[in-house]
Amino acid sequence: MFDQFLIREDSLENVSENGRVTGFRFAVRIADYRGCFLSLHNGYYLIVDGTEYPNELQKFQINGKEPRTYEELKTCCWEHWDYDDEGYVYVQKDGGLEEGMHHIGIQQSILAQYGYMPWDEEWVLHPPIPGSGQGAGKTETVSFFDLALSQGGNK
Amino acid sequence: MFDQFLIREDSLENVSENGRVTGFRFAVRIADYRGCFLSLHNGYYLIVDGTEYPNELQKFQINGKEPRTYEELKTCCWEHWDYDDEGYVYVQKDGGLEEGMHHIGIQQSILAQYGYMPWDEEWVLHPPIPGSGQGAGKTETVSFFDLALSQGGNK
Amino acid sequence: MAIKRGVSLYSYQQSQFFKKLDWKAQIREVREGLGTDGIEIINEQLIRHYPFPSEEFLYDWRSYMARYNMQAVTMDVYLDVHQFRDHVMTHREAAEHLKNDIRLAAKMGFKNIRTLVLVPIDVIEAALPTAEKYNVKIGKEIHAPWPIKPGNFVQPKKGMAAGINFRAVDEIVELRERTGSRYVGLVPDFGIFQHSPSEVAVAYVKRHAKKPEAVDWILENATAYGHDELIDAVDEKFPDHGIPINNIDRMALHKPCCAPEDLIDIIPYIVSIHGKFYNMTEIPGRPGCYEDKCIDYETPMKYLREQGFDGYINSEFEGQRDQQDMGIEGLVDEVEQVRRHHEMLKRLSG
Amino acid sequence: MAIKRGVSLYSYQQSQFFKKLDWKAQIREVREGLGTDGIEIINEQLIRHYPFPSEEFLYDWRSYMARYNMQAVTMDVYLDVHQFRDHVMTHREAAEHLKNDIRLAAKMGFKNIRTLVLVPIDVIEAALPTAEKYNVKIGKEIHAPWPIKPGNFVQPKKGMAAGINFRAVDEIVELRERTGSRYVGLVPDFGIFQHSPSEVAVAYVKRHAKKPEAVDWILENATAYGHDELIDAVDEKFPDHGIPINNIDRMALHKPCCAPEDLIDIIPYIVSIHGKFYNMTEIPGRPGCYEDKCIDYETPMKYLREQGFDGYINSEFEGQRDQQDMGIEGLVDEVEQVRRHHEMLKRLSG
Ligand SMILES: [Mn+2]
Ligand SMILES: [Mn+2]
Repeated sequence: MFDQFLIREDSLENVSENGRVTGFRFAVRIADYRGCFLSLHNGYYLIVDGTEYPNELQKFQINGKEPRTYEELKTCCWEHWDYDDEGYVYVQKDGGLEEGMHHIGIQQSILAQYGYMPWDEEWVLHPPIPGSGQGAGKTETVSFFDLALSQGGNK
Repeated sequence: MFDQFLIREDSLENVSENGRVTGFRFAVRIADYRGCFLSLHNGYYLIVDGTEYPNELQKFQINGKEPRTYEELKTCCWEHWDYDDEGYVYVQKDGGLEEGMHHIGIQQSILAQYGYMPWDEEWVLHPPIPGSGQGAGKTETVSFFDLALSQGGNK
Repeated sequence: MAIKRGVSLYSYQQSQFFKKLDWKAQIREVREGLGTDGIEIINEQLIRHYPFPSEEFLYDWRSYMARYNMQAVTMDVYLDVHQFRDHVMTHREAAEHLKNDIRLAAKMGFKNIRTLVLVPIDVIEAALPTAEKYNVKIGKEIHAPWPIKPGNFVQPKKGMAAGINFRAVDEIVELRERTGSRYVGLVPDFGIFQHSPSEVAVAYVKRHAKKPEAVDWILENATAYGHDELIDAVDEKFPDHGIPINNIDRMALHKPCCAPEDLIDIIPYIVSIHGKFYNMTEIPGRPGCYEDKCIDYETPMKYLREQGFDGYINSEFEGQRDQQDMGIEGLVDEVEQVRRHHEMLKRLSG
Repeated sequence: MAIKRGVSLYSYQQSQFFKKLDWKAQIREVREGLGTDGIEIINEQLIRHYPFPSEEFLYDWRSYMARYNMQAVTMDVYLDVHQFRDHVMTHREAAEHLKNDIRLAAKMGFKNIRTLVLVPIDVIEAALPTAEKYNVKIGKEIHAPWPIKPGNFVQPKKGMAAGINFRAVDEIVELRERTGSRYVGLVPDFGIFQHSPSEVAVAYVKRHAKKPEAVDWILENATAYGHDELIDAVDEKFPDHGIPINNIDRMALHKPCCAPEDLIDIIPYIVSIHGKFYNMTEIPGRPGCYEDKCIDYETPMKYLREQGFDGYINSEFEGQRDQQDMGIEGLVDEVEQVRRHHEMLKRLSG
């Protein structure tokens, strides 16, 4: 659900630290109808212009805090991503993205459930890898976007 | 109790205001097992290299707020110094401390009680002076530390 | 005393997502657009900073509900067993979660909470004293494909259906009888009377199928197979079909999981009802009258009327999700869909 | 029904100070290291931002206790009469403080609070309706040197002992009888059966005495003097000895302030018990069996068993304080001490 609206289309931009472009970011909404505890946010399958960016290269920003890794989010058991709110996915990429259009495929992983299921213990030990089919919440497929870099293009 | 661990040993440092060294500070824990209302914190008997620094020259920093005088703390009846937390004692001394080792004697004064006692009214009018023997909470004696100034030494 | 009408604000999820209607506008629509007062909410969806809303939010909610003279009927609560990530939530932790939701519901003036059908009965029992204390009833949802009367249902082993406990309804009735408590009951969802896939679901699954003919085959042949066998048959006939199990399940639906008359025995236990629907269309030859072609409302509503049920049926529109892949212009109008649903509810309640 | 075992997390104060064990690790130790479920806490020590914890803290506490299936037995509350600094807290203010602690205890699931022995009886009476409403019992600690049965005790005029009201226990029993309330009772502390100074206390006081021979003199001659007379005698014999009064008191201890059989009459009033101890050492000739040489547990435990006491005894380890002057290496292992204490409790409960 909301697959086509998961990324805000004018939000893709490069990110600098200490004057050096270190990656890019874009704004996302939760593809569910209720929001989630942050601990349940398990990352994104993310492919940009044919290159996959695994969760280790991502951070997630929400609730006015600094971007956090998914390992950090795992421990945020009492903090909520409210349904109304936009978050930012930060992606590490030296030099960032080039100016112009980019083809982005994305699938959100939220370990939301409606109760106990047979795979519960397995998910504690081995959480699903985003894009593998499991733990995709209400986004059943990878959604694709063609987005223009709005600022900070790497020439 | 905890007398030997009252001051964090690597915490002694000079303090500057507007580029001028105006004193020094060090980090302390509460020498009790439960923390206290801030209003009950009645200062420190403090002797550094043979010089006593009375409460009027001290401020206390806790709970992420600016350093406060003990007169200010007296009115903080609902704010708590949690047992787990470190505070900073700020001491006014033009030019701060010299580089190298310093001999510090300290006794914490916390007007904690377990109920009504014969001296209650007296303490309202004339609170014990730290180091005088009364109102020392669970630190029965003056504890001594030999600490190196960790930064900002006055040459 | 008659059947009462309300809306689960779940129905306006898309309008909320696109910031067309916030919760206050949604409540106004129920009062002014539908002329009724029943409100059901999804706790997480509406409560800012759930599960720790500010006093200001809670007051604002009560005050706004009072302004429009609304009834806080039912709050829907969830059970995310992976909240702590380092272990699967124990049943005792789940009970603490439920108790917290009960206290929150009470603060917001709700008479009932709806728990999910997958919540174990011992979790509900552990929270029952809190429900009594705070005067909030716990209603367990009867959600398709759970039956009211299990009869000779076969336990599926694949997909969501593998988690089904077919004795869910009996367990609630037993708990109620054993404890004598009036604070535990049921929330039937009209989805249990769905007899065929909704046209919007069929269109969605076809749009996304690599082999749309596989969808047609399922629609034509589902009656001939059991749950797990059908999945195997599709895999065999259409290798690499790529249709997710839950969409196979949706297309395979060919008979309701409950008979309308099954409602009769459980009416005393009903806390409130979900009026699930997917697509309200005008009834041919009856201008201004609407129906959902895949769900039987007429017969169950007849039994509810005859038996004097006077609780709330709260609209639960779910058809938007199958129409969000067609761009902004293809989005369905939730407000209009719920208005049509209330035309039908009003007509069938009288 | 048997005597139940628990731990006051007071016992792990040093581990908390050095950030070796936070409250969650302490609770896990009670469940996994001791195999039991009773938890007692010091309100200020554990509750972040006492007396105004966040909803998140409270929920986290309840949920974590549920995870390990623990019982919140007793919350220890205090009375700092100088909190307002511009006046000594009135009894009415003290009652408001107590009521606030009662509400906090209820939110955290505690069945009881422990008030200090110095809390006036009218303060407790004023808070009693709140205790009833929130279903939390108020237990007044019987702490050495307070006697259960005052007999012909002489009121000391010096040191902490000057604040003693020897009628504390009688007042509680009277309040209970007068009001008929079951929400007020007693929390005896096994310190009342201490018959001699703990070896760790003696060692500490000697290490810090200018004249260690003064300590030896007290140990040998305390029996011959009354409380105030002894202090005068020490001052006279060892001028400038510099031993604080409270350490003279500790060294002078030579008989318990209560007889074990005094417990029998008050068993119906016991809310929970403090298992105070200072130093558990192996009993000579009985490997794996431990005792505290300065406190009689055997006889009082026998009476508790015989009388069918089935409440909690919560370990209250206090020996760490006398061993913190010997550097990081000299710190005692609180976890091990409490485990030894539970070996004893288990053995003497059976
Ligand atoms: Mn429903
Ligand atoms: Mn005690």
